[in-house]
Amino acid sequence: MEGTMQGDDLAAIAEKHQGSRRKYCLRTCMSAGCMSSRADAIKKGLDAEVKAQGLEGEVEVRRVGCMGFCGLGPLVGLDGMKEREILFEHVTPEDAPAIIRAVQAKDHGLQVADPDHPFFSKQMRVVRANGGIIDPERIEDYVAANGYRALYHVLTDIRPAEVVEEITRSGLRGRGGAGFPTGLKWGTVAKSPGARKFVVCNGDEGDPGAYMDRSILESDPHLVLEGMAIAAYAVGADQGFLYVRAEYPLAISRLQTAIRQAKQLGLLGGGIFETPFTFNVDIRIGAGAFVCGEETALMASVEGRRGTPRPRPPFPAERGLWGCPTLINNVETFANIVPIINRGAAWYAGIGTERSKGTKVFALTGKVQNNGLIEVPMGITLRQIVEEMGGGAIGGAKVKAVQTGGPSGGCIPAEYLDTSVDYESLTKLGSIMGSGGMVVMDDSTNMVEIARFYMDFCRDESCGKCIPCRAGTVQMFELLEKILSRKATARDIAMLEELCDLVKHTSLCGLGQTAPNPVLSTLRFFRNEYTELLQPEPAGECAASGQ
Amino acid sequence: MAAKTLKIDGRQVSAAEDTTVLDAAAEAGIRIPTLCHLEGVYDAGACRLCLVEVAGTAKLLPACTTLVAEGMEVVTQSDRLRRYRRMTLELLLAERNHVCAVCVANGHCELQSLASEHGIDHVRYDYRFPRWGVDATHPRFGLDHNRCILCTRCVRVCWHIEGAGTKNVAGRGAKSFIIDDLNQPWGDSESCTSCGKCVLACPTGALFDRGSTVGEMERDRTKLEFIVNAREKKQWIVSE
Amino acid sequence: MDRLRIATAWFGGCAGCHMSFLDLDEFLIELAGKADLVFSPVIDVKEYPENVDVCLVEGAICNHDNLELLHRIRKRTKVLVSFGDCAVTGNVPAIRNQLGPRNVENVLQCAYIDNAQDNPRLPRSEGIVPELLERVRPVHEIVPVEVFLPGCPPSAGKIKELLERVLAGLPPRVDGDEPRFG
Amino acid sequence: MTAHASGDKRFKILEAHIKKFQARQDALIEVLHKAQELFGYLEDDLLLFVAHRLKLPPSRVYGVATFYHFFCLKPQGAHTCVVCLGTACYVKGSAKVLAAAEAAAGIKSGETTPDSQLSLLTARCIGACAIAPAVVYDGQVAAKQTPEMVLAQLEKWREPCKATT
Repeated sequence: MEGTMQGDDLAAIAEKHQGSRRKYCLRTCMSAGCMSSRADAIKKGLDAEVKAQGLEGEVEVRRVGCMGFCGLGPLVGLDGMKEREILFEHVTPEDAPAIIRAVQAKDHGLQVADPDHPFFSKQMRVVRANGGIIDPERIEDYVAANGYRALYHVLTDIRPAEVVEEITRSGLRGRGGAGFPTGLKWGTVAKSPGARKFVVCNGDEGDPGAYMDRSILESDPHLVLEGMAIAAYAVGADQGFLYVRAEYPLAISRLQTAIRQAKQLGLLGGGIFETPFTFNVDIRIGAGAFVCGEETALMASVEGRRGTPRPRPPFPAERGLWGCPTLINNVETFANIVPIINRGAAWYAGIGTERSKGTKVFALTGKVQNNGLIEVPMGITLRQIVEEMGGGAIGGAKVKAVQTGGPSGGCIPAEYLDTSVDYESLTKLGSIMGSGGMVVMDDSTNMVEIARFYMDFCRDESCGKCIPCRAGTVQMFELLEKILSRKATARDIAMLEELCDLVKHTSLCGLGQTAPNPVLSTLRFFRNEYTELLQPEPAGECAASGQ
Repeated sequence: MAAKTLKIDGRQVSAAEDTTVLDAAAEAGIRIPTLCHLEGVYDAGACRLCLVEVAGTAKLLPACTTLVAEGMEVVTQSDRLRRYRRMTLELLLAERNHVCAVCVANGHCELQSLASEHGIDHVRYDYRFPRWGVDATHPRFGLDHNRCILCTRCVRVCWHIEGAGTKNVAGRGAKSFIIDDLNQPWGDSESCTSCGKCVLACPTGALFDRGSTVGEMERDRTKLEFIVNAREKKQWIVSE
Repeated sequence: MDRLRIATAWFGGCAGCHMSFLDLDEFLIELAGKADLVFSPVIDVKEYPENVDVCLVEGAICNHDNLELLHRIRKRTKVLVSFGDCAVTGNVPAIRNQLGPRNVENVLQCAYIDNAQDNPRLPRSEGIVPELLERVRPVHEIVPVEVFLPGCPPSAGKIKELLERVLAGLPPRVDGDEPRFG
Repeated sequence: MTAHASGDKRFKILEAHIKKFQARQDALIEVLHKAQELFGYLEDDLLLFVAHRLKLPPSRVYGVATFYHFFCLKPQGAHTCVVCLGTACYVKGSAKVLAAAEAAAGIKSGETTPDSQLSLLTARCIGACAIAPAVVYDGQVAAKQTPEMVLAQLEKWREPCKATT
């Protein structure tokens, strides 16, 4: 049964929920990363220990989403202590008694993370504000954290055009990689005529080395749902689709829970907050195709077809799902909507750089000391991220390059670490912001091998529709193999560059158009690693080959 | 319907507003090379041979799916476009096993003719020599995957003209291939009506009438246009 | 002017390109007046000579003998012409490449065992029958090539056009028609 | 009417799932997910069943089933070992982990052992980058894997079946 909801009801839920809080709270990370290290057993152990000690009235053991510092996982946070929160790292189920001792302010002897570490202190948590704090499987937790207030405010106080205007003013740009201005996109969909309109959340986080969207969906699913609902109101849509990769089963199950709970409370469905606004969301599960991150391919997949892209224009904003105007935004983009509505466009536009506003979540991984998810204001330098927050390369090695943007991005060499992290600066270096993967490579990394790794990926993930991408990536991969096996000559490098040019400029969709980037960027910054592997040209009396 | 005036290769052209650049150019006698385009079925924009330069647009646009616009300036021939087209054709020639000398379509093959037109006298890329089979189970037609360029013309005519939906693309990337029904022998297909439109649509020797030998596979493409005009416009136009 | 030194070589191919060469008819007489044919399957010369001006190479490179001779030709020839589809694309001889890795093993198995009508046996005569290469290759994948003359076979007219240009001391190439495979 | 001539109850469950989507053709991928969950893999008969129920041409169903890597048309082994080859895992040595698994199992990734005990697979990125290299054993993600650890797991799977034979 679906309930009806008013603004006061939200407050009541929040109040009631606050009332049920205990003095101490043990937040147990139950995101995919920590779950792999038996986080569920840890929670069970804590529950049992609390019970055994008769502390149910004082201690709440809460399942929470990702706390970010995944490299130190499993993590358990302890709130309610006199001083500040304690964050236990590398927790095992056997640590439960020791953790309870810590609650009792006794000696616990466990490893504790330093909350003043730059990994935490340099973060600015806007999108991930609730991550690691609330229970993602309880809507009351989200409501108590001011959830669904923005939707209420929008539905009852603001006209759709004003919502679009607010998002435009905030300067938010698409977090999926390309950085298209979100407000402009919303405006186009809002203005496109159509009997029906759709909102699609792109959760097909396919870049290898990236898991920001997974983390957001697992840690704060309602934030994304609320953002989608606000978008739907702004553009005039009544149906949303959340496209999530099958590789993220936990995210899928939490979203299912979230949708069910939101429907029960009347926060999704018909007549939300007793307004005429109706919005339903269906989950569509991807099935393992990187190309489905491209919006036209994603639409084909939502429609149950082979996920092949089609030429744009027409853009989805004009003709999308089933020919109707369709708004497609990435998970993180939708997750930014609620904070913008709650705190205002001006506040948001005050964060970041001139043209890149707000924060960005990155998955800092690879050969870096501190692995994990970070949310930082745009304009921070790569050096601050990699060296200060990340603690530099593992084991005293030197950082050689930072890869951003996955298979569509490039490798930025260490000498450019002072580059500001914003859309334009990264593009200038032949990389892209991308969805937020940031893989650190140390001096033991062979950059030609990295180029081959990405080309192998693109070759495998090419949908096969257009010739340059389908056949070009195969030939580029073969050339890279030839170079790595020391059989190539300078002419092969020339052929490789020529193919990069072709595939970049003639492929049908973004996958092909960006597939050469890892090769181009490694050729640009690490060319010597290629040339070292070359053979002399084969001798011929008449060396000039006819072309 | 409003007419749009545009320039194609420096020539003033006017065309109805929902005309594609490809059609507008053809109307003006300017030929843009194509492979996946086929009169009568919707365009896929997949072969990328008809890419043209449009002033004010950084990206190259496929002429087959780009609509004319007022004041548009289109360039269909440039050194860059010619180079790209040549490379694209070379990639196709290297992708599967195109042995023109022993092909039923020798002399009537669009890939062969385009390669010739673009001055391709050798292929610089590594020939892939993949192993693909031949389906000769249908009593009247054959499908040689070695000669297939995945233009999907056969799939589109099967779905959109005949309506049978027998053919489709399976797999993905370089491993994509044309199937009948559940990837079963064509001869066992329950949905195939044996209408032969796919054979008429094929630009190469991949689909052929059984019994044809080298160079014998000529196709009368006007038949497809005839059927489409008859079905959609109720006009029975017999070409002279 | 010195007489031109012309050669032709025959690798993995059907000799059809050489037939087309012989189709030059009376131009052959004109050619004989201005050039020497210093190496060719149609004359009895065992060793590829030095200082060859033009060599028409027919056929794909299929075995170690082909490979060795091709390298010698390249060293001793100014203008190497990849002559006909087999030389240019691999054509029919290269169809065996589809048999994949362990190609030689597979192709011999296929030809001499699986499809043998009687007495299935692998041929073995070391030092007499040259070893097959793992992969049949077009000429330009192995050595640089100056002129490509595709066709199966290239027409006598095209061969004539090329040789006329060479005889006239012009840069070797074929203008005339567009090149065509098949 | 029974869902399927075989009388296999799983078809009935699948049919109920199809009804949940009102047999909408755009639900094809969801239906295939369910079918694979129920049957383990998608054999021709099953694909045909789906095609008929959604009133789609079989070529469409087959085209979709083979486009997405998640769907498998061949039976999988009793155990599955998925080595993540995402970038973070790759730079931390997942290729070595995979090589060790391949050598130990005597199969290549994407294959199943002849005794149908083990399927070895790779993933493009499972989003467990901070605990790279990650391997998924029968659906459970394992962190920071080494060749030794993957070998130990494969050995563990092998033991009970040794015991029964």
